[in-house]
Amino acid sequence: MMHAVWLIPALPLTGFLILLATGRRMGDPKAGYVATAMMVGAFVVAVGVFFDLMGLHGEERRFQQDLFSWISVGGLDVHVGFLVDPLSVTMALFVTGVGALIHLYSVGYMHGDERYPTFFVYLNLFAFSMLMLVLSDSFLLTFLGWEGVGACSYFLISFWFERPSAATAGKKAFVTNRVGDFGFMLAMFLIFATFGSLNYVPVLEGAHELTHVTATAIALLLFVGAVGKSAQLPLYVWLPDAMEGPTPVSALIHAATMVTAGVFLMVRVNPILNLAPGALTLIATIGALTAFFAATIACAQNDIKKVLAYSTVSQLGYMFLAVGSGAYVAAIFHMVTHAFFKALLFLGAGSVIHGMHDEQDMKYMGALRKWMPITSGTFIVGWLAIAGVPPFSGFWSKDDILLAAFEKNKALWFIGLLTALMTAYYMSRQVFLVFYGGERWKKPEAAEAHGEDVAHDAHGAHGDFKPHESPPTMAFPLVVLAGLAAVGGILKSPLERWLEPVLAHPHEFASSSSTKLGLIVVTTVGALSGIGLAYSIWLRNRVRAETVEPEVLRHAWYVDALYQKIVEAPGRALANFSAFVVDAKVIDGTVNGVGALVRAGGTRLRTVQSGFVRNYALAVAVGAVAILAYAVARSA
Amino acid sequence: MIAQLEPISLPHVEWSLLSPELILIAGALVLLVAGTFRRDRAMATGACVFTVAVAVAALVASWGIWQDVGGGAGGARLAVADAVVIDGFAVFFTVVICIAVGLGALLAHGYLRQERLEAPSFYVLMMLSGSGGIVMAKANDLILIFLGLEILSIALYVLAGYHQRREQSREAAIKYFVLGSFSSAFFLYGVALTYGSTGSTNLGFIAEFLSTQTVTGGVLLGGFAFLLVGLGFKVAAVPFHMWTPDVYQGSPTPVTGFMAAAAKAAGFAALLRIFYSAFGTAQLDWRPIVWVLAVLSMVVGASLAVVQGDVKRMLAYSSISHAGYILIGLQAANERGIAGSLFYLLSYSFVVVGSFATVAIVSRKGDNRTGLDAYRGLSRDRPGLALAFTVFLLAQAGAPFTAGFLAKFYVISAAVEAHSYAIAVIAMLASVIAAYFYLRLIVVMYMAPEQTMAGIGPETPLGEGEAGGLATATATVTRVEIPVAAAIAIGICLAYTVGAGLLPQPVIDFARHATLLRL
Amino acid sequence: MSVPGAWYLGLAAMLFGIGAIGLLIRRNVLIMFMCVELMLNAVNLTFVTFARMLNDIGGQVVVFFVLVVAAAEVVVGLAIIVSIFRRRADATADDISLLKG
Amino acid sequence: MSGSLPILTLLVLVPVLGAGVVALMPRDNERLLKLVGVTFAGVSLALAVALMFDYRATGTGFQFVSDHVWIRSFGISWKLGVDGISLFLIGLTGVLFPLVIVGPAVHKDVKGYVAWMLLLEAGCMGVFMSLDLFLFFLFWELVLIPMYFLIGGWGYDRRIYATLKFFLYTMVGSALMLVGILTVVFLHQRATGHLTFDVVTLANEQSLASSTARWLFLAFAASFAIKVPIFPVHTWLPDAHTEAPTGGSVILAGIMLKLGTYGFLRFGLYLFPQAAVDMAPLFLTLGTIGIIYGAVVAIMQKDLKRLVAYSSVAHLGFIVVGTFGLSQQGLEGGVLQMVNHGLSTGALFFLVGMIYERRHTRLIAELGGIQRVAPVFAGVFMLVMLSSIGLPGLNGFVGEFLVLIGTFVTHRWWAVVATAGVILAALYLLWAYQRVFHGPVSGENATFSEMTMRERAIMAPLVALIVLLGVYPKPVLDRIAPSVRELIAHVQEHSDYRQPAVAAGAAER
Repeated sequence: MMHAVWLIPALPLTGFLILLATGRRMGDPKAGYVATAMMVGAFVVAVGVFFDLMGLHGEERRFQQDLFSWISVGGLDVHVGFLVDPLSVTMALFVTGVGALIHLYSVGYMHGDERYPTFFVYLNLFAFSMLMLVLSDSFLLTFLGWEGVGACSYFLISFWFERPSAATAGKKAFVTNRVGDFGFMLAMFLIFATFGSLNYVPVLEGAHELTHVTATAIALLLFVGAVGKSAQLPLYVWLPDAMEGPTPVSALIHAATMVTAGVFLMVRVNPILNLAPGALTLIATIGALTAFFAATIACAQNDIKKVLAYSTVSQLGYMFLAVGSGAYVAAIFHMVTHAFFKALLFLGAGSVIHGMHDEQDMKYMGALRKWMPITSGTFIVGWLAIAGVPPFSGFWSKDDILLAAFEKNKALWFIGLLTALMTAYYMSRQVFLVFYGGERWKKPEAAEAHGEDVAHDAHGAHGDFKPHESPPTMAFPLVVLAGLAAVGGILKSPLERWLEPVLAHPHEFASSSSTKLGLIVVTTVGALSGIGLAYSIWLRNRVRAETVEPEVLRHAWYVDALYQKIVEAPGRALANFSAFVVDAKVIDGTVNGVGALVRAGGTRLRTVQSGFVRNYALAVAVGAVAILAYAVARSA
Repeated sequence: MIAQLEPISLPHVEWSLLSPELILIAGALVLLVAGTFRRDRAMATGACVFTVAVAVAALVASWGIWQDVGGGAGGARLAVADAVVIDGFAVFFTVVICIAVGLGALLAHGYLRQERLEAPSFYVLMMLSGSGGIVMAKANDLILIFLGLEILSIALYVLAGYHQRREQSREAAIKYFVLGSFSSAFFLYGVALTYGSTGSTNLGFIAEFLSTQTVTGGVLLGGFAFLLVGLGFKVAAVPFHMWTPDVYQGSPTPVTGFMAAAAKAAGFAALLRIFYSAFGTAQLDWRPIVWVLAVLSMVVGASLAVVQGDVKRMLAYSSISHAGYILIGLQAANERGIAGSLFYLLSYSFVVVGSFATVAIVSRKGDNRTGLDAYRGLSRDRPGLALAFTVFLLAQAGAPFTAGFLAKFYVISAAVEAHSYAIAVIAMLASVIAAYFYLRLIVVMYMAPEQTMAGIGPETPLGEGEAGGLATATATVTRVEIPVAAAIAIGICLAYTVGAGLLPQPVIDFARHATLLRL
Repeated sequence: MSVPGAWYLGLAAMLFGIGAIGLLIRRNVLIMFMCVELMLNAVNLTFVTFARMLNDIGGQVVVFFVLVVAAAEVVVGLAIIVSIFRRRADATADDISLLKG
Repeated sequence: MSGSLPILTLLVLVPVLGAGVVALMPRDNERLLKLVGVTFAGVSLALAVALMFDYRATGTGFQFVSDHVWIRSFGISWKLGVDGISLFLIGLTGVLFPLVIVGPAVHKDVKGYVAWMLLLEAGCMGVFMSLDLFLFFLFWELVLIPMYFLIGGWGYDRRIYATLKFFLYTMVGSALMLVGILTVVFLHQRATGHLTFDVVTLANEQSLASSTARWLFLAFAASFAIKVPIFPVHTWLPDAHTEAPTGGSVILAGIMLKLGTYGFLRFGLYLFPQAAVDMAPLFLTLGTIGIIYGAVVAIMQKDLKRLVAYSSVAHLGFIVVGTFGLSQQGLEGGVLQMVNHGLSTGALFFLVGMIYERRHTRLIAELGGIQRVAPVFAGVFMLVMLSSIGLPGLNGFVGEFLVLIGTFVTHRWWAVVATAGVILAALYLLWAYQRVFHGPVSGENATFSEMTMRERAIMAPLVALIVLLGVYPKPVLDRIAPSVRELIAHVQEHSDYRQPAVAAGAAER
């Protein structure tokens, strides 16, 4: 089975090509099923490869497959090839697994959309790119996937491109990601300049020869790439906007898989990171700050998907906190559990939106558990998981991270803890607003407040309608994911052993078991108090909503406005100045000026040519005298 | 007391070596006489054919002489008591001038008919003028050069004013005459001063004198200066150029074509022979002057051409500019330079005759339509003519695979070989300026058929762009007539322009072997 | 009494200059033309002087050529002048400036 | 085959012959004119393809050389030859010309259009194959003339201004180059005693003093820089590109800009190795400025065609950087990027032309929402655009990446700044795409028709090559490699430059 690893990306690619050619003829829902089948097939192959790899012993768990030479120039030799090791297989498994589920979900969710087949074209292409990213055997091929997922993300965010906001969000995502790619590319250059290769195996095996400075530089540059892709401070701004895309996209790309690519990359290069403690500290700090910062914003969002988006940013921050603390397994572990519960939450949110006829504002929801039992049940599982309530999966993974952070730096740990509290709070707020409380969509003021939307939204969320449960194609993935989110915690120790071969230095928790236990208690208390707080505010209405939703948080600390002011506006001014002053006036003006000068000279000279024959004779005489003068001067 | 007079020994005259100019003169006389008997249409055509035949005969005679002296076969020789030199150089110019005569005659036929000026005297004058040019090329004596110059010029004065009914033609004649005789006086004074300082007007003697004597007094340098003025006038080098635009514009167009080819060639023949050959040892004295003249000619000619709205006048300025390029060959003062100048002159003759042939055709009856406007849409009305004119213009601009390119290439390579980098660069930059007005003319012919020429006319600076507005329909003009003879002339010019561009080696060989007798 | 040759040359040069300046400053075409003749004759004087100084007959022979040429110029020149000023009261050079620029 | 058939000479003569045939045909039957035109261009393409197949991949030096004395007294020969550097540019020329002949709608005088195009093809082929400086210069100048007529005759409103500017600007550069060429030749003659314009001889018998060589290099560089164009002598380009007819823009961007970059490789580095090494920082700087500046200026352009034109300034900057980075990767990437840019920008100009045909405007502000009514059109545009942005898996990336990684090894900081260009490329192209294709569709845009079969047929080969070269560039890179290696060895032999071992690869370590 191991040799079939190429099939894992090839199947979605095939799906992409088939759908590209014939997707429109297949139509709805056949195209969706074809795409899903490809993903399931890829998942099956991935499982097969996984078991093959399991069959090998620890250090031997590595397999390379080389398909063909891609770019081979001088000392640079990059092939299209795969590196199968525990890390890549783990990634492949959950990408194909979660991906297959979300494909399936999309069959139902996208039903009726006029560009239904196109959606699956993009989705399969995305899966292909993501699998190339994780399975590749070189930085450059990873970069291919890295950019590919970025492009697909762009396509899918702006899937409903008629909406200017969607189009803008897509562009923003791509461009912001490119800023990160800048770092990734420079990192590759530096790696090549240092090692003469871009393949993972020689680079990572030779990493120990690196000087401290080079290692730090490479680590930080790669981290810049990761910051872009995984939406960390200060490049996180695209992710909340990315919610303009269809919800399955948010689940697949902007929660479960693509955004975790940065974390994957960091873990992949852990031998280099280990040589750069300064870089690690920075990564941990950025991670922790991002986690906290995003969580504060999530507390005050009303859009059901925006909450999840900020939550994703926040959780990704946790993962980087783990990476920065050297707890790579914890990062991967959290990545996996996060994939389960966040995909679940997004799909649940999608189900809600679907059931509410495209309403996304939580303030106009409520009490949906009565109408959408499967959705609410599974959503609640996801909530408990993300909130870190034992024994759900999120508890275990987050706990590991906080423990690692505690050992790394107490301050970071404290930030993480606060974030955990807030996470529990805002997720509870979401659950309470959506599934509990009163049926606010019925209230007349709701319709009034949203009045203008009704006009151009034919089946808007108002008037005479009842929320409804989603079809089985959507419900099934929810149930599966809920199961995984609930019990994902059991992967903890298998994963640690499994991933050991890819880690240069397995992370050992130094703390005594009593410390560990203490931390667990603190964390759990934090989570529970978060939930309690939310309960008292949003179900008991102890506090007025406005006081806990300050403007500054609603507007996400005005970061977008700030960027607009310090980046976009000056950039625009600079571009305008360059185009219409420097280029048109100065540079081109000089060119045209030369032409005008010749012309002016000609015009001036023309007046000398007066038409009077005596003037002409004068010119002859003057010429003669001049030459004579020269002759005399020369002979003298 | 009656002294015993020694018998006067008449110099031996090698008639065969003088045959081309004798053929021309004889032809002129025959035609003159014949013209007194008949004056009708048939006579006009006959005169044209006769002139072409005479020119061809002179060419054939030149060919015979070339076999004798050119290409190092028999070597150069002196004749007529050393007053005439028969070398490849002389034959080369004989050929150029005979070609100019023949082509000029072809051009003239249709023009004279159209303007109702049909008379054999036109051809007579042309042949006489040509013979004067040949004398200049062959002369080994400054006085002979002066005589040739006058024969050439006096006939041209008349030709310039040949279209008596046209004010411009008369004006051209008088301007040309006054200035021409003025500059001739300078030339003659130069001859006198040279004679005074060297003791002879014979170029061979002068060369010998200069190579043995190192003294270069002010009188001799003054001689240089005035000779340069006289010949500079003839070749239209700045600042002696000011007659050129007026005379070129005012003269009947076939005369302009002939003048641009033959008179320029003859002037350069004398210039090159005097300075390169006779004053060769005094290079250091005259090269800087030629440098200045060349640069001024190229730059002033080109930049004044840019602002012209009249095609004939523009071509006149461009001919000034071309004179500058040919001077580069002299300035380089090496064999490549001389050969380059010769190549340039031969090629330029064809190109310029072709160009003025087109102008003559387009200007229609009355010889008035020479403005840019007259060329609008020519590519549709007369695509063949437009294409030929385009080739001539591109050749003048130095476009590849035309004789014009090789001509420029040749003289500039000579300059580079002589390490005159500055002039080479200036020449190339001036060619860019020059290209502008050739291209502008092409624009008018090809690219702006329906539009007003507001944006292309000389008044708009390059930077402003085109008006682009839809045009008012211009007055419909009848399609131009292309006389057969002119068409033949254009065809010949075109064939040379392209042929020498593609396979230049024979022409280059001709120019290279047209060695100047180094005295 | 003998006059040095250089004096003759100087005189000739002055005559030449006078002719040239005359051409530049006089407006009447006929007079301008006469100035050219003056210049030519100045040259003739130069030739003769040099011929004497060099004791060479050639310079004197030249004078004949020049005279002939001058005569030919006169013939053509007068004809041209007449043709253009036939219908005018005076023969002012500055009246003819149709062609310029 | 190479021995019997003078394939290179044919590559020049076939289009010339075609131009002659077309010129002699009646002007009424437009279909027939195009058919004849495309037949001759097709024959050239077939020859070019045969050439690529016959080319010995591992061979060094020039292949298929045909050498005939032309102008004896100047030592000028009709000498043509190809190596890995020119091979694919010839191929690109072969591919693009048939497309521009049949592709865009020509609204007047099809005969003239086709004839000039064929003549232009001959000129471009000639430039890429000439191994004689004189011949090279002839072709170099020759290409101006057809393009001058194409822009001036079939262009848009400001075509006259644009075409004159294009011609004269380029000519200024050539003017200096001609003097440079002659100086090289005569100095060589002085040193060795024989007069020749043969590039190989001149390159191998280096005889110039270093300061002289520097001046000469600059004289050549002036010409190449304008043609490329390198900042700040680029302003003819937006005008020419914008005002040219679609076919003209495609050729201008696709092929004629490459004449400059090709010139740097073939004549700059080859003839003046030491001078090129000395001047490298200057050109790296200008190239880098071009990358950033072109992109920044492109952002705010209102005219879609102008935007693409400025994108060329940026893209060509990469090629310049690769060339003067003097590394195996950079040079190979530069050569590849020439081909890539020809394909992707050529395709972009085709697409913009199609937009203009439908909407009679190129102003971005007047377009919008087209993706809704013409999804296939939008899809093709997107793919080409992504290639231009440099998305891995498409051709643009391979070249750009090689350029940057190679340059990083040899000239680190320039590469760092140049890399920033990839961010900006995404910005201006995506923003333009958004404004043209995204958003609600209304007004005339709603009637925007989908790509026709003919248009698809034109785009198909370009799209196929864009993908193919992105996924499997190996056959191309393998053929470029020996020539580039040789060129670098040549530079090292005649200068104090040494390529870092990392870039050269293990074989030479």
